[in-house]
Order: sequence, then C-alpha cells, then structure tokens
Amino acid sequence: MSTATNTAAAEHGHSKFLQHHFREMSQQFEAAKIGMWLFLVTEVLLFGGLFVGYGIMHAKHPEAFMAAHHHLDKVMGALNTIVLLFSSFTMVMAVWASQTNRRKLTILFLVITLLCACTFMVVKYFEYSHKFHDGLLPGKYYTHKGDTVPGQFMFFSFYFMMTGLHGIHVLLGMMAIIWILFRTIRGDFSSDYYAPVDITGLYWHLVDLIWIYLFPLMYLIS
Amino acid sequence: MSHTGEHAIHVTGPKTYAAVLGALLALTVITVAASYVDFGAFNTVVALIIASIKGSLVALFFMHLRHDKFNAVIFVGGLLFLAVFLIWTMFDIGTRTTVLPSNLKTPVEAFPGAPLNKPVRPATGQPVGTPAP
Amino acid sequence: MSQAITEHGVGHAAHHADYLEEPKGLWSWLTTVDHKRIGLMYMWSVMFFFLVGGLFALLIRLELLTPKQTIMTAEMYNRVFTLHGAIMTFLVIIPAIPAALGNFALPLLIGAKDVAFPKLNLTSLYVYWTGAAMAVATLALGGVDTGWTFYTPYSTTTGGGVSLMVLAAFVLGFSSIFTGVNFIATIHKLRAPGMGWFELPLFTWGMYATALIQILATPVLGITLLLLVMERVLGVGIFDAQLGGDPVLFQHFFWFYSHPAVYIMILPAMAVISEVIPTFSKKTIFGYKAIAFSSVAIALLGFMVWAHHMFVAGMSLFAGAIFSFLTFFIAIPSAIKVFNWIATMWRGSITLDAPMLYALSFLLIFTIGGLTGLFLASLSTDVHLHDTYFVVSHFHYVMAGSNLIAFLAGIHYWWPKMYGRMYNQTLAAIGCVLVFVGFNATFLPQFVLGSRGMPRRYYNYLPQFQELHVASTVGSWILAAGLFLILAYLLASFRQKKGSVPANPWGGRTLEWETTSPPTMHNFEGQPVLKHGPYDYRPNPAPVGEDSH
Amino acid sequence: MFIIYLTIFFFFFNGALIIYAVRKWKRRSDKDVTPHITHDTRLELVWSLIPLAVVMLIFFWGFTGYVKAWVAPNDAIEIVVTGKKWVWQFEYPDGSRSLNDLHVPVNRPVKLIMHSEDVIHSFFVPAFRLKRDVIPGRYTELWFTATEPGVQQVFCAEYCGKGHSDMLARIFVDSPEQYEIFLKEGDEQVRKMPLKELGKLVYENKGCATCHSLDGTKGQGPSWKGIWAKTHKGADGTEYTVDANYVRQSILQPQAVVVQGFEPIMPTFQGLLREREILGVIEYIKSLE
Ligand code: HEA
Ligand code: HEA
Ligand code: HEC
Ligand code: CUA
Ligand SMILES: [Cu+2]
Repeated sequence: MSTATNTAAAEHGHSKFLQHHFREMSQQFEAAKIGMWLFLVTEVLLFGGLFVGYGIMHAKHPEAFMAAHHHLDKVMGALNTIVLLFSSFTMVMAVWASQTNRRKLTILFLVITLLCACTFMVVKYFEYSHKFHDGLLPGKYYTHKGDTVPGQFMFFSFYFMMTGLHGIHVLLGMMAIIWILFRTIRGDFSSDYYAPVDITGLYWHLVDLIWIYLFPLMYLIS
Repeated sequence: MSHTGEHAIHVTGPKTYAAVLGALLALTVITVAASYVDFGAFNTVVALIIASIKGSLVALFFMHLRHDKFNAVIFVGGLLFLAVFLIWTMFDIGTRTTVLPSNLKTPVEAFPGAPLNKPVRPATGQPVGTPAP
Repeated sequence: MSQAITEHGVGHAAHHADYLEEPKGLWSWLTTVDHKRIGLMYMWSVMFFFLVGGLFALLIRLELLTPKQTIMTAEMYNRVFTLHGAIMTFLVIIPAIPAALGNFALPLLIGAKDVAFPKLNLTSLYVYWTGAAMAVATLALGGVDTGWTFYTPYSTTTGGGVSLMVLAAFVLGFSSIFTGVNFIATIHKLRAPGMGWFELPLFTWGMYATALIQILATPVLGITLLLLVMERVLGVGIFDAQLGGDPVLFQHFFWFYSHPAVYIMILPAMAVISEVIPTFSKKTIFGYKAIAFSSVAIALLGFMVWAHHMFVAGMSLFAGAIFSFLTFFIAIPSAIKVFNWIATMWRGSITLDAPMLYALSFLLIFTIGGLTGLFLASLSTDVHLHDTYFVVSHFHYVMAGSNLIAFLAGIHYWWPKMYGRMYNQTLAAIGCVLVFVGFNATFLPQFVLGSRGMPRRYYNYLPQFQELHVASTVGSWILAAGLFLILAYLLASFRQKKGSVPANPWGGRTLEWETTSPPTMHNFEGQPVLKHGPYDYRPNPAPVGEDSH
Repeated sequence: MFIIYLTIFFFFFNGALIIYAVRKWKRRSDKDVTPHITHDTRLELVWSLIPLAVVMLIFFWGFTGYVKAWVAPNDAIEIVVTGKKWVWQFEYPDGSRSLNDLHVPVNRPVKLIMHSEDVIHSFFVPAFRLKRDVIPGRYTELWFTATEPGVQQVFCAEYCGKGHSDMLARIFVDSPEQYEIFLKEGDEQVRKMPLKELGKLVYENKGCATCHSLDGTKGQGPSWKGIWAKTHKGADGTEYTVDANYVRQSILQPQAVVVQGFEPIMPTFQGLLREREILGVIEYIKSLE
C-alpha cells in the first residue's frame, strides 16, 4: 500500500483494506471481481487452445484416440471428478461463511477444500505413475508396446498436456487457498471485506469447471 | 450505504449449494453410466451435453453468475470467442479436399512404425538456380 | 476554461511535490505502484528496444544493398530479421502505446488516482523485463532463425534458442494480459463521478477495445507457443505431419492471436490520434460515437479474419472465401475513423504543432497502409503478393508508419505533462519531416519491389531488383537520422527547468490538462468532477449530459 | 490483367484521397471559435456505405479470379513437384525427373501436384501470378497454361532456412517441338551432363538406391560395389559376366537373369529410363571400384 498521504480515504475513515485509489469498498470489490473474471476468461482461452487442438486431432485420428483412451481408468477419473466437485462445494461454503462472518466455519471449509485438492493430486499421482510404468508417455517418449492402432501416442500427448496444465492450476489454487486460510486465521475478513476469498473461490471453481470437461473428453469418449 | 454495496451481492444459502452439489454428483454418475451405453455417433455429444449442464450449474450457482449479469457477459463472451476459434478453424480443416496425383503413391503415411521414416535422400545437384534474364 | 473543478482548486497543487520527485531514489522507482512512473519506465524500455530493433533493421537494409553477400552470411541475416521482427512486435509495438502512454495517461484522462490494480501493473512491468531478458538471452544460444512467425515444421526442427525465444514471447504475453485486465477494470470502475460512457475521452475507448483483444487473443498465443515448445521437447505430434499432425494448424493457432494483435497495435494509435486532432483543430470531434464504436467493432471483427494470412497455405476454397469476405469488413470502421478525423479538422482552427504534424503523417501513412491491406485481402491479388515485399511494406506502413508515428505523436503531446518541460518546436518539425520523408523513401519502393515479385526474407536477390533496394536502404538512413534527431531534442529538453510549461500548453479539454505539469503522486488534488464533455470547445461548454460532445 | 486494373485503380484512389486530404489541411485559420459540429449521420452513412460497396466489389473480383484459378481442366499434364531444402524436383508423367528446371509445353494446361519432404516451401511464379505453399504430408496443387514460349523465374516464397533465397527454379515454356525433344532426351542439364554423373543421378533419383548400396552391404538387391567385370552365378547356376549388355538387360528385363541369393523382385525400368540414362548407369557402375 502506498505510503504517501492518503487524503480521501483517511479523511472518511474507511476500512484499512481500502486502497487509496478507490473511493469506497464496493468499488474496490467490484473492480476485483471484474479483474478476476477477465483473468478467468484468459484461462478459458488458454485451455481452449488445447481443447481445439484435441478436437481437431481427435477428428483426424478417431480410431487411435478410441483405442488409447481404454488405457485410462474410468473409476479413478470419476473419483477425481467427485472429489473436485465436492471441493467446489466446500469452497463456495467457505465463501458463504466468510460473507456471513462465520470465521471458524470458513477455516473448516477451506481446510476441507485443501484436503480434497490433496486427494485429487494423490489420485493423479497414482494414475500418472501407472502410465509412466506402461510407457504411455507423450510424443517421442511413448514406448508402449502392442498397440493395434497406430498413433495412440497423440492421445497421450494431449492427456498429459491437458491434465498436466490442469494439475498446475490445482497446485496454484492450493497455494491461493493456503494464503486465504492464513489471512482468515489472522482475522482479515468480514462481511465488509472478503473479496480475496471470493475471487479465490472463483478461481477454484474454474479449475473444477475445466475438469468437468476434461473428464468426459479423456475418460469417456467412445 | 454500506460499503459492500448490497445491490450486487446476494447471499445464497448452504441449502442451495448442497442441492447443487447433489445434482452435480448425480450427473457425474449418469455420465459414467451413459458411457457404457452406446448411442452411436452421439456418444461424445451426450457426454458433452451432460458436462455442459454441470458446467452451467457450477458457473451459475457456485460462481454466482446468476446474480452477476455483468461478469456473466464477460464469461459468455469469452466462450463465444473460443467458439469462433474452433468453428472458423474448422472452416478450413473440415473442408479441405485431398488432391491425389494420378502418377504418385498416396501421401506420406504418417505414423511411427509405418514405413514413412524412410531416409530423406540427399539432394542432388547444386541449389543454384541461375536467374532468368 | 476548466473542464473540471477540483475539490481544492488547481492553485493548491504546488503544496505537493510532483510524482517525479517524491519519493526519491532508484529503489522508489523500482518498487513504485504509481501508474505514471510505471508508464515512464515502460516508455523508456520500449524506446530502448526500438533503438535495438531499429539497429537490426539498419543491418537488414545494409545487407540488402547488394544482391549477394554484403556484410553478413545468410544464417546471420535470418537471425537478424527474426530478432528485428520479434523485438519490434513483442517488445516494442505491443507495449508501446498501451503500456507506456496508456499507463501514463489513462487514469489522468478519466480522473482516477491510479489503475485498478497497481501492483499487478508493476508485476506486468517486471514480467515484461523478464521476457525481454529471455529474448535477448537467445542471442547467447545462437539466435533464432525462424522468422517472427515461428512457422512449423521449420521452427520445430531448426536449432538455436527457439524454445527460449518462444517462452520469452509467452512471458511477454502475460505482461500484455495484465495491462489489458487492468485497463478494463479501471475504465469500468474508476471513472470520475459524472463521467458516463460517452463522456470518456476517445483515447479511453481505444484502450478499452485494445484491452479486449489483449484478453481474448493473448492466451491463445500462450498455448500455441507452449504447444510449440512441447513439440520441440517432447515431439507431441500435433504440428508434425510425420507424426500425423498438421503443420498448417499451427498457422491457424498463431494467427488467431497475431491478426487481432495487429489491432492491438493500431487501435491505440488511433486512440492517440483521436485526442490530438481535436486538440489542435480546436474543434469538437466529429462523430464521437462512430469513432468509439468503430474501435470496438474493429476489435471484435478482428477475431474473425485471421486466416487471410494463409490464403496460399493450402486452405480450402471455402475457407479462403469466408476469410477474405470478412476481412473486407474491417475496412469500414477504419474508413469511418479516417473520414471522421478529416471532418474534425474541417472548418477547424488548426495549429501545426509537433503532435499535430505527427498526427497528419499518421493519417497519410495509415491510408496507404490500410488500403494496401485490401490488396492483400483480395484472394487473387494476395496469391501474387503473399510473402513478397508488398506485404513487408504493407505492415511497415501500418506498424512502423502508423503505430510508431502515433506513438511519437503521443510522446510529443504528453511530454510536457510527463516532465513539465517542452522540446524545441523547430527541431520537432524538422524531425517529423525527416521521419515522414525517410519512411516513405524506405517503404514505397518496397511496394514496387513486391508487386514485381521480390519475395520477403530473401538474403540474395536477383540483380534486377537492386535499384529499388538501394533506394529503400538510403531511405532507411534518412529515417534513422530523423529518429535520432527526435531522441536528441527530447533528451535536450531536460536541460530546461521543470515546470517551465503551463499546465495546459495545447489548450486541451480533457482532464489530464487540469492538473499540474508534472502531476503530483495522486494526479489530482481531491477527486475531479466532470463538468463538460471531453471535446467541448465552445466558449460556454454545455454541462455533462446535454449535447456534451 | 485483372490485377493490374485493380492496382491502377487503387493507386489512383489512394492518390486522390491523399490530395483531397492535403487540400483540407490548407484550410488553416487562427480564428478562436470553431463551429460545434458533433456529427452528421447522413454524411457518416455515406462514407460507410461507399467503402462497403467498394470493398464488396473488390471481394467479388478477387473471389471470381481465385475460383477460376482453383480447378484445373481435366486434360492438364500432371507434374509432381517435390520441394526439399533447397531444391525443386519435378517428376513428369513418364517418370523422368529434373531438378530446378521445369519444362512445359506452350498453350497446354499444366497441373502441378506438390508436396514437401521437410518444411513448408512455397512455389511462386511471379510472371504467372501464381503461388501455393508446398507442405509436408499433404498435396497441394496449382495449375496454369503458359501462353508464350520463354523462361520464367520461380521463387520459394515460404521461409525455409538458410538456402531459402537460393531455392530458385526456372520454367522453360517450350514450343511443341522443343518439348518433344525434352521428353525424349531430357533437359539441357541432363543432356550436357557427363555419363558417369548422369548415372549417379539416376541411381539417386530413380530408386536404385532403395535396393542397391554402394558400399558392399547387401540390401534387397546386390550392392553395386566392385561388380563390374566380375563373374557372377545366376539362381539357375549359369555364370555370366557383368558387362554393358548384362547391366542393360538387368535394367530392362531384370527377371531374365536373377542373381543367386536374391529374390526376383526388381521391377523393370523399361520405358522409365532414357537410353542415355542407361549408358550413364553403366558408366557409373564401372566407376565403383
Ligand atoms: C498495425 C498493424 C496492421 C494493421 C492495422 C493492418 C491492417 C490491415 N491488414 Fe495487415 N498485416 C500486418 C499488420 C497490420 N495490418 C502484418 C504485421 C502483416 C504480415 C505479418 C507477416 O506475415 O509477417 C499483415 C499482413 C496482412 C495480410 C496477409 C498478407 C499475406 O501475407 O499474404 C492481409 C491480407 O488480407 C492484410 C490485410 C489487412 C487489412 C484488410 C487491414 C485493414 O485493417 C486496413 C483498414 C484500413 C483502411 C482500409 C484504410 C483507411 C480507410 C480509408 C482511407 C477509407 C477508404 C477505404 C475504402 C474505400 C475501402 N494484412
Ligand atoms: C513495429 C514494428 C516494426 C518496425 C518499427 C520496423 C522498422 C523497420 N523495419 Fe521492419 N519488420 C518488422 C517490424 C517492424 N519493422 C517485422 C514484424 C518484420 C518481419 C520479420 C520476419 O520476416 O520475420 C520486419 C521485417 C523487415 C524487413 C524485411 C526483411 C526480409 O523480409 O528479408 C525489412 C527490410 O527492409 C525491414 C526494415 C525495417 C526498417 C528499415 C525499419 C525502420 O523503420 C527502423 C528505424 C529505426 C531506427 C533506425 C532506430 C532509431 C531509434 C532510435 C534512435 C530510438 C529513439 C526513440 C524514439 C525517438 C522514440 N523490416
Ligand atoms: C525393388 C528393388 C530394386 C530396385 C528399385 C532396383 N533393383 Fe536392381 N536388383 C534388385 C535385385 C533383387 C537384383 C538381383 C536379382 C536380379 O538380378 O533380378 C537386382 C540386380 C540388378 C543388377 C545386376 C547386379 C549384379 O550384381 O548382377 C543391376 C545392374 C541392377 N539391378 C540395376 C538396377 C538399376 C539401374 C536400378 C534403378 C534404375 C535398379 N537396379 C533398381 C532389386 C532392385
Ligand atoms: Cu524453400 Cu523457402
Ligand atoms: Cu492480418
């Protein structure tokens, strides 16, 4: 925050979280939300590029993609879907709790969300190590033997790029949640100021939203 | 006037959220179940429709777009441009015709393992086209 | 006449030190979150890279003086033009107006204290520097020889620092996204009270449209470049025909960003011109809404035409027709703007101060550059002109000629506001003429070259093309002389005492002229309140809301 | 041609526009008060609709021209073009090939079927206003009818690395008689080439290299190293000497004598090699010690 004299804000005795260039908290909150949504749009288009690439390559090599997706474990995928959906729920509950001044509940829900995220990563770890073991790796590292349809490596190129990028987002989201958790414990948030919880929530839901599409495209195609 | 500007903020209660979670989980079960049923060409379509319903639920309720018209416009706008990207690209990719020469084999067959990895023969002659007058 | 009456009145501004002074020290600059300081740091970085890119350009021109080897080898030449193109696009022209002038002027223009997310703004600057450092570091890895378009499969097979350069462009994309996010949130939420959408200065509209593109297009560039790196590192296959991919798909991905990106370059230029022309015509802007909406129209339409770069890349007939058809529509909003500017000058009271001279050069050059774009948009002519010097000349007319001249117009326009000092007007006029003449001497011959079939990215060329190449090279020297002159007198203005220019040297009506030159850290004393429209030059301006522009 | 009209039209259009604008700048006065004109919808419509009409016209021109250039007539001579760093290779319907020199008869439609062996190139003939990218893994095509005999320049217009600006070729538009000669005896480059080099060219370009090595290793066919004047055993036990007649026979009727230890899989090259090329192969084999 700026050290320079902060006339307007200081005079009117606003919340200490009001930055000097905003007139009031609602303005700051709405700006933060717009900013976050714009950022989410960039995320959508970032992943969107991969989805478009996936779609086109799928259309080009349908048999290869079909054959390759059988190497994925639907049960694991569904499990992870459920875990993420649940974490989305606890996240929104955390936002609600913080919105309504329930600090303890906020902490509780954030912790559950984090645990779900960890579960997700652990399941992913098992899936990945299984693929590594079978040589189902992207591009030139694909060493799986016994394919009947050529070109299955392409599916795994996308599998790893898409789930990998998604995994990175999960990790980033976890860091954001830890930060929010820390600030909640410190007692920063109240019904007057909970924008960081809210926008972290938005981010987390987007990560979930992307997985909602990844799951059928990767695990369920036929 | 409160500093949080209530006009934009609707506090949705835990009950709604729980109901949405229930719906999401149910849809997940349905989509997995549906993957065992064969809808022919529509398999992917069915899966994507279910995914879109789930996505809308998350966006509308968890992300509060139901009450947040402006940001909904931003988000949907983003999706529209993604659609432009996909559809316009398909204008090309989806409508190319393959030219097959009558006096040459089919195009390079294109997967590792297939006999395409033939060594590229070294170029002969010098690449020194002499300019036309 | 004052557009706004501030809470404390203008006279009291002297109580506070200006933003250049307070706080002091290098560290305070490096950690500042003040939009004006960030804008200036961006501006000097951009100028520095413009100098670097320009020196590479001079090397290119020198090499092309003779049909065979002149000063460097073919490999070297390929690296030089790639670096020239990459530096000029990613490091110079994309941040030039939005990040430098936009950061400086936008909050002032709408009466805000800062942009919505000042820390993000500073982050964007550091991201930019990181990207720039990475781009320069590729030199150590043996340079990059792919051309700035990074077409596969050449870019996936050639050696050198391609991956690093591509990652640099990826990183730079984020700095551009951050700026865009910041501007949109700022424009929505931080306008001065009373400033409705149609009291926004047109510069703001231009920035808004630009930011839309930055947000919607840049992430796709990001993923494209990541895919390219993946292709190089892992061989994922999507762009590799040998592995069942499609090399032309890369071009779709690339141009989905890079065509809209050309409007990231031109919209801010148009935004600057829309400020300069009314100020120096002392007349209200003609067709405010038309100009405002045409910016947005260009931004949105710009997303639907990208494959006009690929007419000969083996696209289907159907796709070619659609893309050509849509491309032509962009000409309409551009035409509207050009005619509205001319109409603004019509019956005005025009003073030819330096910023106006640049703005007029812009008008002329953009007309040529834009209309030659239509040749390229037309299917059968593009078949001949694609990848010739005609294209090179077209895009220099719109990028170097239009955007950078608008950048110069903006620098000259806001320089007194930035530094509270004025440059020498005579030298400025000479500089502008030199740049205008030099520019045309450099690039007009290239149109002829291109229409005669001289392909671009050619190191050796046929002797019959030599005369025109020599003309072009000589032109580039005139151009360089003009630019160095500009740099020199701008620097020379620092010898003046600060504050030696009035707050409003040009008699402009927008909010930034209401505060002191240079402004204080908080831009205005108190919150400015809008009293009349941005371009109201009547002796008794109408209050906001009633026919205000 | 159409393009030229368009160009002229536009240069004049540009010019008029600029002069028009310049005239306006002259209207400079230092009056203080300016008229307050905010907009004029009618005027603005005019200058939106006129450009709209103009661009639609250009689109239409460009489009029809493009469509005309799209579909080749059925009787076109099909020539396969291969681009690779940094040469152009042409393969004629009779299987003969040439490098960097393309011969076409005058007044006959020619269809080029193009692909690349490495990166993207682009086949550009300024004189014909033609250009199309040459892409790995896919065929693109291009057609034209040359109407005047002469030599035309071909450029590579898609950046392809170090030799990009040297990746030139020429199109020889031959009169019907010249074209006949070319078909029988090859182009000038081939006609002037020493026999031994021609043999090497044949070895590399006509597919001999896929089965015959030069270093003694056994491929699908026997290596050519050091076989000249040696005596070999055929599959049926008969002995023979590798001389000019035998080599000629092996090329034209490979199954007549099959070398011991090999399958009779060598295809006949009857009609695919010109007489001089066979002589070239003989010379070439002779030279391989
Ligand atoms: C600032 C950047 C900028 C801008 C603004 C433009 C503007 C336009 N460009 Fe350009 N373009 C580039 C930068 C830009 N371009 C670059 C960098 C490349 C090459 C990249 C590479 O390959 O390396 C390129 C290449 C390029 C091509 C591909 C050529 C090829 O490779 O084959 C095409 C084809 O359609 C094209 C078209 C256009 C059109 C129709 C416009 C229109 O927006 C122009 C609209 C403007 C006007 C029309 C003028 C104003 C109007 C009037 C004065 C009124 C009168 C008008 C009428 C009567 C119609 N451009
Ligand atoms: C913003 C974009 C931009 C700018 C400004 C320029 C500026 C110039 N370019 Fe650039 N050029 C490109 C973008 C740009 N170019 C791109 C994208 C390519 C394609 C690359 C590719 O094919 O991959 C290209 C390619 C290209 C070629 C074609 C190479 C080829 O195809 O073989 C040529 C050849 O003449 C050329 C020449 C020039 C010249 C003479 C200038 C001159 O205008 C330069 C003049 C500048 C100076 C001499 C420096 C002086 C500066 C100062 C003193 C700093 C002071 C600062 C201020 C006053 C603000 N350029
Ligand atoms: C499909 C594989 C194949 C190709 C292509 C091929 N050859 Fe052969 N060639 C063989 C085989 C197998 C033999 C041995 C059996 C035989 O003589 O038929 C052979 C034998 C020969 C011999 C006799 C060698 C000896 O040691 O007696 C000559 C000479 C020869 N080929 C020339 C050519 C020339 C010239 C070409 C190209 C224009 C060519 N071949 C292309 C498979 C091939
Ligand atoms: Cu081949 Cu350029
Ligand atoms: Cu474009």
